[in-house]
Amino acid sequence: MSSAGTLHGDAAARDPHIPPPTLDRPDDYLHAQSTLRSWFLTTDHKRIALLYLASITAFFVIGAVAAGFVRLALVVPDGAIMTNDTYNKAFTIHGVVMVWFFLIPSIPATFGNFLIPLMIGAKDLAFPKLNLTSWYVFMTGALFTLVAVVLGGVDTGWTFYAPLSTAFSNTWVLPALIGVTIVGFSSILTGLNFVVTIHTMRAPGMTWFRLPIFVWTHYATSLIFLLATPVITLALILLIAERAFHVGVFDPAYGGDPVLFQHLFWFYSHPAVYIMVLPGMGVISEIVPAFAQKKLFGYRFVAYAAIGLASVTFFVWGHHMFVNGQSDLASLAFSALSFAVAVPSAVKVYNWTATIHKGSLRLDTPMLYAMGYIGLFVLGGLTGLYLATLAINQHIHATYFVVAHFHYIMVGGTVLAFLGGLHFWWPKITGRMYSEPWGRISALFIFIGFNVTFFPQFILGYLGMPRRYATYPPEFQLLNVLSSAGSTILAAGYLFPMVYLVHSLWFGRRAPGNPWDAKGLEWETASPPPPHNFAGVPRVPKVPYDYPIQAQETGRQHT
Amino acid sequence: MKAESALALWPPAASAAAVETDHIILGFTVLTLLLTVPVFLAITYFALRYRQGEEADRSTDERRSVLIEISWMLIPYVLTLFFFGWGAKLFIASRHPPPDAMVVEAVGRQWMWKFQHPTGQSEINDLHLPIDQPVRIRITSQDVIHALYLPALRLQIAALPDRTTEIWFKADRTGTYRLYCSEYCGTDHSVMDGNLTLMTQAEYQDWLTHGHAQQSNVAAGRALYESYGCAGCHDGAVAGVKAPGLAGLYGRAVHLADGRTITADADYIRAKILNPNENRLAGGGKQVMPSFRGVIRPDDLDRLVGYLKATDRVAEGAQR
Amino acid sequence: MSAEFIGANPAEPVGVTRAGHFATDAQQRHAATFGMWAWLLTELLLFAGLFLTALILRLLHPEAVQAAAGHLKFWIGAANTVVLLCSSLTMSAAIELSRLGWQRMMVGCLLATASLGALFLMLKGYEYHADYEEQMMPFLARRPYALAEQPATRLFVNLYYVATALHALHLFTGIAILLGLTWKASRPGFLQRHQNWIEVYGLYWHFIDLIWIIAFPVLYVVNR
Amino acid sequence: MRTFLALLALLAVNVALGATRPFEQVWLVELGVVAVMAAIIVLVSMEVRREPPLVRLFAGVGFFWAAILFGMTLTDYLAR
Repeated sequence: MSSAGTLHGDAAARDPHIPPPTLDRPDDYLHAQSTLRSWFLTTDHKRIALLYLASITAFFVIGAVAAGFVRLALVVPDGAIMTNDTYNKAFTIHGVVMVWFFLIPSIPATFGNFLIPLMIGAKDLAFPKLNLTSWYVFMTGALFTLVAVVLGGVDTGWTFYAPLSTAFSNTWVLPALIGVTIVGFSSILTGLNFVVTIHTMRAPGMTWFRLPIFVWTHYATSLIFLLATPVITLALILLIAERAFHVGVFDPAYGGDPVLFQHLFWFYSHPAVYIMVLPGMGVISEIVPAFAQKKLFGYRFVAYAAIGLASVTFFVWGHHMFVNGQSDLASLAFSALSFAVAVPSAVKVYNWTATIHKGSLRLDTPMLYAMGYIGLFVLGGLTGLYLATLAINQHIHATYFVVAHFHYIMVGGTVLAFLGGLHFWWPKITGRMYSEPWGRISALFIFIGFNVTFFPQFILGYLGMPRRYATYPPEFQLLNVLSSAGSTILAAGYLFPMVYLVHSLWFGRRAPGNPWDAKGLEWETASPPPPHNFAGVPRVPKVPYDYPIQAQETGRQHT
Repeated sequence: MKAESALALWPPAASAAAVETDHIILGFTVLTLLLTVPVFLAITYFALRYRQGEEADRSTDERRSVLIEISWMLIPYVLTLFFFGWGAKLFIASRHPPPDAMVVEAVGRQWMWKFQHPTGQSEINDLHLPIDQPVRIRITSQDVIHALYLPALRLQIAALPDRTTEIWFKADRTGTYRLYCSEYCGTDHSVMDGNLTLMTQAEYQDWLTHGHAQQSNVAAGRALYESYGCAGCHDGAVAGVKAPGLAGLYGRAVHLADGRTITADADYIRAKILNPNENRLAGGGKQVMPSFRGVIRPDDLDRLVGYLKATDRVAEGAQR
Repeated sequence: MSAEFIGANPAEPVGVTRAGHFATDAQQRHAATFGMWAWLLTELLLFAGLFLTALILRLLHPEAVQAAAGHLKFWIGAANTVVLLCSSLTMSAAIELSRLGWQRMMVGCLLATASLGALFLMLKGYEYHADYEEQMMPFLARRPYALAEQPATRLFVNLYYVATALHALHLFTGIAILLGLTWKASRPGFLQRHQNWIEVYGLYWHFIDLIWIIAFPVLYVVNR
Repeated sequence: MRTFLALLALLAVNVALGATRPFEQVWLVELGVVAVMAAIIVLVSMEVRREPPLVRLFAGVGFFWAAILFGMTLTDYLAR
């Protein structure tokens, strides 16, 4: 690695208000070395973040293509376009690939890896070699799943419910199960790295309540990684043993209970939904103050809400099983606790809105994505409460209402936050500015395409159309065609960023150290940052988000 | 099937409980709008009002932030809890059937439903029930997890293998509504639906006595023909299995291995299904067909034979 | 972090080489220990799921579980527990010696720990062999199963194999890592550079022992 | 050394209880003994009591979360 900072770099470190001049090319982490070995055997958290970015983008394309097949098949009610079996394999691949190979690693593994050391003023994560191992474990798991996809696909749905997945499905279930088990370890290693780094490697003066909310939410996400993933690893090990050696624990013929698998599965899978949501909230909590040039409203409440969410989410998994033969007592308990989970999310949404109040807004692309996020995430969250109400659940469980609900959270929430974050930190990651007009066009396309695709599905849901149906009664065709049409607009919206962002790598304007006048240690260093992140030891501001316009803060007077 | 307009925006409700569920949904929608519309309006208004460069009063005051935080955390929570209570009350009510309810046995198996009425009649995929009388459906599954979903009654319950779960309702409106399987159960999960026909008491008794006979056995037989796997071999779906085509078998002369030729009547087909090794075909290869004795119930066997009788006209059988 | 080094004749100074991105030694030691505990947290939850399955089986089929548990080799299990407790003792001894800087004695203790672990695996292998003879391996399709008339016993016995196999896998990798560590630890000047490895490895070994301490009663003793 | 002997003694108690099964609900006592042994190993052998509070927290959180998994799942199985 080249020396930490050149002469003029030190001058910048002494006087914080002059943004450090853009270091000349060879000094930043992208151009310090360019051999293949330096990329595939790197221990630099920034390069590992880019490795993850490349692999999850590839998997996003695979998942999106599978979604395209699903929407194509549903244009006609009688399944003339696609056989039932192909449709089942398409929606299973869409589920497995999107959940485990895109959504879960998307924000933590790319932005988390890249930004957490920068934001807390550290040189790297606590265990750099472990970080690289987590990428290779991710790719191994991905390999197994791709083998299952290539050989003939899986037709059990991403939930792999026994006894269908263990005894009655004769598709390539085993490689898919092994793939998902292995990719679970990649999440555990990433989570472990983050928890230890955030606890032990903060720069001097960086106390917990000076950390950006992005770091708080990733700390909460890492807790969920550590506490939830092992249980699904075991559930899948038991499923593999059940399918390969006929262990019988989930096989009703010997007295095993398939509902036990559902308990173990959902103990992980509901917190996994919060693994997808919390990093999105972190990104939005960085974008909104930056583009409103105003301090985040109620910083401490948002921080506590992140940790609160990470703990309460472990008490609610039963709301996926109200009608699956669960005892009435359990259903009552899980329903009541599910209502408590909605509170921390509501806190965050109202805090973002209050931050925008009396700010000085710049409606660039990241802010458009953030505002889209707030709107769609609120809708997604509250439709979740519909499903948590016992009587309503009996009507809309396993219908398109559920499909619409979780797409509003995952696509309307996490994907918009991912794209917003991608645009917000693109100058910091690549040292180039993306083209602003194209950014806004793609944000608009995605927002419109998303709503046209998924809002009709709410209506289909309470009309009673079950999910995972290859053929459906003709009276639902109109809304399904509308939804499929919307999905084409959404697909177009996704293609734009892939084009103009890559284009900006060579032709984009050079980005200064802090293009958005944002606060946070990652903006104090150059874009792209030097291999060891900071020229000298970074100076930690007294107050996080100390933007010129100070909002109400509990008893803290504003500068 | 009741022709609904292409854009019906609200499903028909056929029981008092269904109407009450609708009230919960509508009430909760009102609350959701109360909680979210202000957020949407606020964001768009603030985005325009406080844009960079717009001069606006951006002074801030300190006092109320903790109070605001607590209020917009607890007020929505308490409001939503009311709906939790209401929903729970209705849910518990739907789990405790009255003692005098009429019991219908339902069995789900891969890709068809079979309903057994208390008076003995059974039907495949379709269900005829009386209104104004509590009905209890006891459900189990013979293979994977299915779920009986009656949207018109706003009810669904899982069909678990080797376990009986139940649901009850008291319909109050006649008509034909949809019936689905709502737990993913494999390839033809979406074919496993049918019609729930609710009739007055008199019509139901009338249907029970003789209406049952006209029920199209061909569709039911076809469902059985597929579900028990006959289609797999006899329609040539499974490669490498030499099984005689069954289209037009009924009434045809059949040459047996021991030289006799007999006409394939209902008894012959029934005996062949129950015991395939008896009077083997002439020149037939290795006998691969499993015996269905004890597997197929007598009433299903009648339907299967009825279906085979009717296949002489249509080679593929009545495709629903 | 641990007690300061009081040694009658400190054989050599004991310390840790600091990786680039850590500011102080203590920070690196704390990060390593804390990192291992975070990993052990996930392992604990992995086995917690298994113990939950055992508990649910006990609730659903009490008599079948008791019948199946009757066939488990209670005394070999007890002996194995003693073996692992001894290995835990020798591991703690190795850690204390590494703090005092007595390298040769420490390497001896590490080898003792590894051999006790191997003894555990051998006893477990014998137990599996005895079960095979008694036709108590239901997951083998070809072999007839001894308690076939009670299908629910099959569940518990299979779960027993899954649980003990998973534990044995952890033990096996533990011994492999331990042998590599011992080979490195026997190099001169090891303790100046990597004394922390011994401490962190000790945590992992004690944890495997802890899992068996819980597994033995839950599988063997409680269901008798 | 003292911890080793304490663990051996507790193990002996459990084995004795297992072999003789003095009374019906003996599994309650046996699980209690296991809990004590686990606590000794975590606190003494793994020296958690001399670790900073953060490590102690993470040592305890694991057992607490396992309790959540057990507790909520039992609300289903015990009330079926």
